[in-house]
Amino acid sequence: MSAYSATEMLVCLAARQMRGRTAVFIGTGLPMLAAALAKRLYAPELLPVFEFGGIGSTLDRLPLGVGESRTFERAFAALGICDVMETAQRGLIGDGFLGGAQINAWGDLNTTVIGPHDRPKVRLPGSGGGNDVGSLCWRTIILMKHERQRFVEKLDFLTTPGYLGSARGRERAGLPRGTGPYRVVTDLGLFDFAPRTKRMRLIALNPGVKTADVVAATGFKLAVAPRVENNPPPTEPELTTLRESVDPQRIFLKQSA
Amino acid sequence: MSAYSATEMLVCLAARQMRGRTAVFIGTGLPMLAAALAKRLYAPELLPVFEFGGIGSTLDRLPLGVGESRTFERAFAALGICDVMETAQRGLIGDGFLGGAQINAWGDLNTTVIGPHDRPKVRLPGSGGGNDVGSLCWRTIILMKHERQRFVEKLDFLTTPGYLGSARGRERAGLPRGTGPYRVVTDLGLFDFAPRTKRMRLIALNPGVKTADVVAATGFKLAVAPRVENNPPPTEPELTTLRESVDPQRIFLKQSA
Amino acid sequence: MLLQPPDPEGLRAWMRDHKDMTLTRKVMSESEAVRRFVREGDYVGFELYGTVRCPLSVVREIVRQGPRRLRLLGQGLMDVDFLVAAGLVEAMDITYVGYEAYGLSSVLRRAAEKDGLRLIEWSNAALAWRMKAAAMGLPFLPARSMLGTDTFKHSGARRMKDPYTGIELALLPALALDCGVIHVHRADVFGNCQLDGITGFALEMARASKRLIISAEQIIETEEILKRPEKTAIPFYLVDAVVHAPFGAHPGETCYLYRRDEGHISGYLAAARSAEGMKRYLDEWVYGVPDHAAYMRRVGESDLAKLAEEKGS
Amino acid sequence: MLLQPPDPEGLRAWMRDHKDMTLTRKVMSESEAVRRFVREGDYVGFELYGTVRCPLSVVREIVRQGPRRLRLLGQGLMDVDFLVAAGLVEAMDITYVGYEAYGLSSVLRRAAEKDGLRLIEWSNAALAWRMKAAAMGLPFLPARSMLGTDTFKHSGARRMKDPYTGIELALLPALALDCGVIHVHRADVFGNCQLDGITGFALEMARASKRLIISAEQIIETEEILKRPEKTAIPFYLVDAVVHAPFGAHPGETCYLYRRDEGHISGYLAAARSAEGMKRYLDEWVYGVPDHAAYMRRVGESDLAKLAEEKGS
Repeated sequence: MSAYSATEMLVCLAARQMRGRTAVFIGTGLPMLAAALAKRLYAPELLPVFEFGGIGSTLDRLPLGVGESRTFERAFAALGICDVMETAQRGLIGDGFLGGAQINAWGDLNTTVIGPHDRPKVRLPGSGGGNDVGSLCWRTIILMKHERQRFVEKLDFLTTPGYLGSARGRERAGLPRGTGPYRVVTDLGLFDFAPRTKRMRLIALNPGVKTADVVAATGFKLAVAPRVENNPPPTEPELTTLRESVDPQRIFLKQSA
Repeated sequence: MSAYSATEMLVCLAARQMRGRTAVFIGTGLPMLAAALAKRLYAPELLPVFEFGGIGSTLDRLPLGVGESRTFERAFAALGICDVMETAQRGLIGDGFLGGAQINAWGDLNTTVIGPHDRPKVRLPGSGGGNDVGSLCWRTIILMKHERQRFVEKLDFLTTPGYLGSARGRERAGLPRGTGPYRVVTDLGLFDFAPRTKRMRLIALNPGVKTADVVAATGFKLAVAPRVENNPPPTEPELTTLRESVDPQRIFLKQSA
Repeated sequence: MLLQPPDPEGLRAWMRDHKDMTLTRKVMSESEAVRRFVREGDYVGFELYGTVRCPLSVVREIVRQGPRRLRLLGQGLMDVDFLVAAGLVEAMDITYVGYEAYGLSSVLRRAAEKDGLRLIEWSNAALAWRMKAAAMGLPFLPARSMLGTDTFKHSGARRMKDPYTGIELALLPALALDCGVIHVHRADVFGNCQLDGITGFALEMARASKRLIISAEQIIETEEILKRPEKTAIPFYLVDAVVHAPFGAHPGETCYLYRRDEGHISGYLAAARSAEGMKRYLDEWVYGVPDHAAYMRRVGESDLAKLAEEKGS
Repeated sequence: MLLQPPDPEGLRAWMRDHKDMTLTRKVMSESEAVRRFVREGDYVGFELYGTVRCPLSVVREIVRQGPRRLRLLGQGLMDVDFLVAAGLVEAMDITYVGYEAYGLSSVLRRAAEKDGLRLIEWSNAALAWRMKAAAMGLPFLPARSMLGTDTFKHSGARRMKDPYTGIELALLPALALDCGVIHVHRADVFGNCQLDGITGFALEMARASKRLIISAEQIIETEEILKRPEKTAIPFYLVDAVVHAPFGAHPGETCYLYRRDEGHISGYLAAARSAEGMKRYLDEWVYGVPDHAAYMRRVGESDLAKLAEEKGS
């Protein structure tokens, strides 16, 4: 087994969560890698959807942005943002990828500010399509670097809805029925949301990681599934595909998770 | 001066009401003739707009329907119905043409039923784009055959808004500000709407027609302007253009007004 | 009062459970398409309308198979006439059923005046916006049309005051069709569609249809789609069936391909004036031909060729 | 709280009084276009965004002319950075300002963290739908996004319960821009525009802009427009100015024509890390060139040719 980075582990683990026969809403960065890897190895029929209108790109070449020409390279359709977002609102987009600077126990995300909104310590980019993906896709897969200051009890700003702080939070807010975060994928492990509470729950550990490590790196009280699985490390085919085919210039791979 | 038909008089009179520097929403039938005639003689810069998406057809050849290829022949754009209707709703369409089986003193129109709605004596086509044109264009020009059973005190069905039965009817209903019927053009004369009451008012007579004739052919109490003009008969250029260039096959011209 | 009440949550679940997001060959005969995707009691609609790029070959097949109690989007001419005259229509959201330059629909008149066909009234924009609302995944769209009229009273629209400006608005309930049928210039076997000329309400109907039958003048290679993805008006995942139907809009026109058949239309209108004439027309041109290929043979190859030749005239 | 409150009646009157429905030549220099159509205090926006088909040559001219107190549609990268760094922006409806794969915007960070730039938060769909609402002539559009979040609380959106289904909705106020700027592949002298590839939010912004500047890679004959009217994405009557701007999106890409200039972008991002670096960049690439022609010369003909050559790579 080759040595691999935390980012590579994260991307491989994310790729393994993807279903083939669905449309997936892809944001910038690691989700692109995960989708491209999944499309090559696990889910060839995956339909990549980019928010500014690209439908069904081959992902043969990695786009650097969600509106670039590579997002509709050899694609079935080049539409616009309203059509794509309305397609999601109408229920046609199965999976969406999300990430953020902070996450809470309900999978709510912050990509807006660290510190107060009117005079932030760090101004982040803002929602972008994040809030829409988190509101409208059937299920979301959240990619995060696992650190205590990112897995927080209370978000500085709730940009994008997870389960909105309670089991019935989405319902109360009026978000589409039956939607919400499905998995959180981190460099430490894999998480789902407990059916009754909708709180994040450890279900599998990455190689070499212990439950106590995860708990220590989490700023809220983390639930642990009755049985915690072990995620296999990146396989040779995964690493080779990722490094040689998906991101040969290491544009995303060289970034930290 | 050649002999001319009532329909020809009507079309020429309608064409003379059109402004050049505006978009005009054109329905099927005589409005197409009037618009084509106006574009050739009086308003070359008129922009013909058809409800299913044709923008800026030359009207060199007469369309038989509002969605036909001739509605976007050598046109600037071929869009869809939503774009056209939203363009009108946004305030870009100056003039619209309307017609109907019945009209009342406020220029409200019926194109739905004669008799009760649930068991009509005559079932007419329905609103089509009529209600939208009457609601959304800045001003409408109404073409009617002038008969007592068509100019009625009470419509069997109010399909399309004129001034909605009172001076403030449109405002109360919430229709866009500053809109409403501008002229009624008939085989007997030309009518406007009195500024204060918004009731129909005779402003000009067609050749050979007397005010008493118009009053007799009108089923509601018709106002008469302080000074009633005389509409000149169709001119030679009008008739020649109409017969030889606009509708050489007499598809519309052979119909009654 | 609504023939098809809005249900965005139900539509979301339908889309999730029934729309195939992967590439599947969907080319089939009109007979198979109608058998599989048009059912008794359905709410159906056609695009564009009667004499213009209208999927009349599929309409004729629906008449032959005869699913009953249909509810209909009432924007049309022969398309509506055929189904109404065949006794398949229970009620209709009507905006315009008539022959434009050629006057009223005799079939509609008989159905409304004698048989009491149930008709709900809308403006043309309202019906298009209702489909657009469904296409957007919304329960309604606001509009500034329809207000203050009997058209509004006989529709199922509501009113509201805009909270931002105080403007009065009509609220048009979203309309999702059980089955929509759209005629296009070109489609690939998966259902990626290209359209030329005006789009009418094709984009909205395609997105507002639970089941969608595409009738295409030409089946093209997917490679052609991939070369010009901006030309795809209807992406494959919206489509359930692709029917190859050259001259599928006859006796109407398909822009840039063939003009309308004035002789046939005049003959039809004369026949439709009486119930007996209408029956004879349907017997000859619909029931009397097994499929669209036979229909085209009955029209005659040379006559069709002439319509294609005269497309620009 | 809204930076640009909805006003459908005001927009209607504006459209009636200012939009020219007749054919008028509108080709002009970027300098004339900006002088005539971008004013102090305006609400402005650009399409698509920063590195993708973005009218950056017009943005640079705005920076040079320097109209103050602009309010901005906050979907962007360099487009937003340039104006903010030049001190021209008073407040912004923000959805996303950042460099995607390349991280945060240093300019935005300084403006928000040090200078207290006023930011109103929206989702990406919400901003597009707000323009769509204005384009439709409506005061708002309902949506099922934004609900339950701080994004909603820090926006100017409201809520309502759908009267048909009881579903809770966000009401997004219509957003009409004082001036929109859109980069397209081709336009004729009257402003009829053709676009290739994805349409982003070009159709919505074109229709939601009181004044509209088009920046076009190529000026084509009107005859080309008339041949394919279905290719017209933006009809002439929406347009106030047409600026001929080959490589107008540099250092970003315009699909099918040229790829983004990675070297230039990296250099820019490094410079932008400090206020001083940013000032130097603007001095060199914006203030230091009189117009787009001079900008292109500074980039270098052979470098631009290379970007065009490598468009597919």
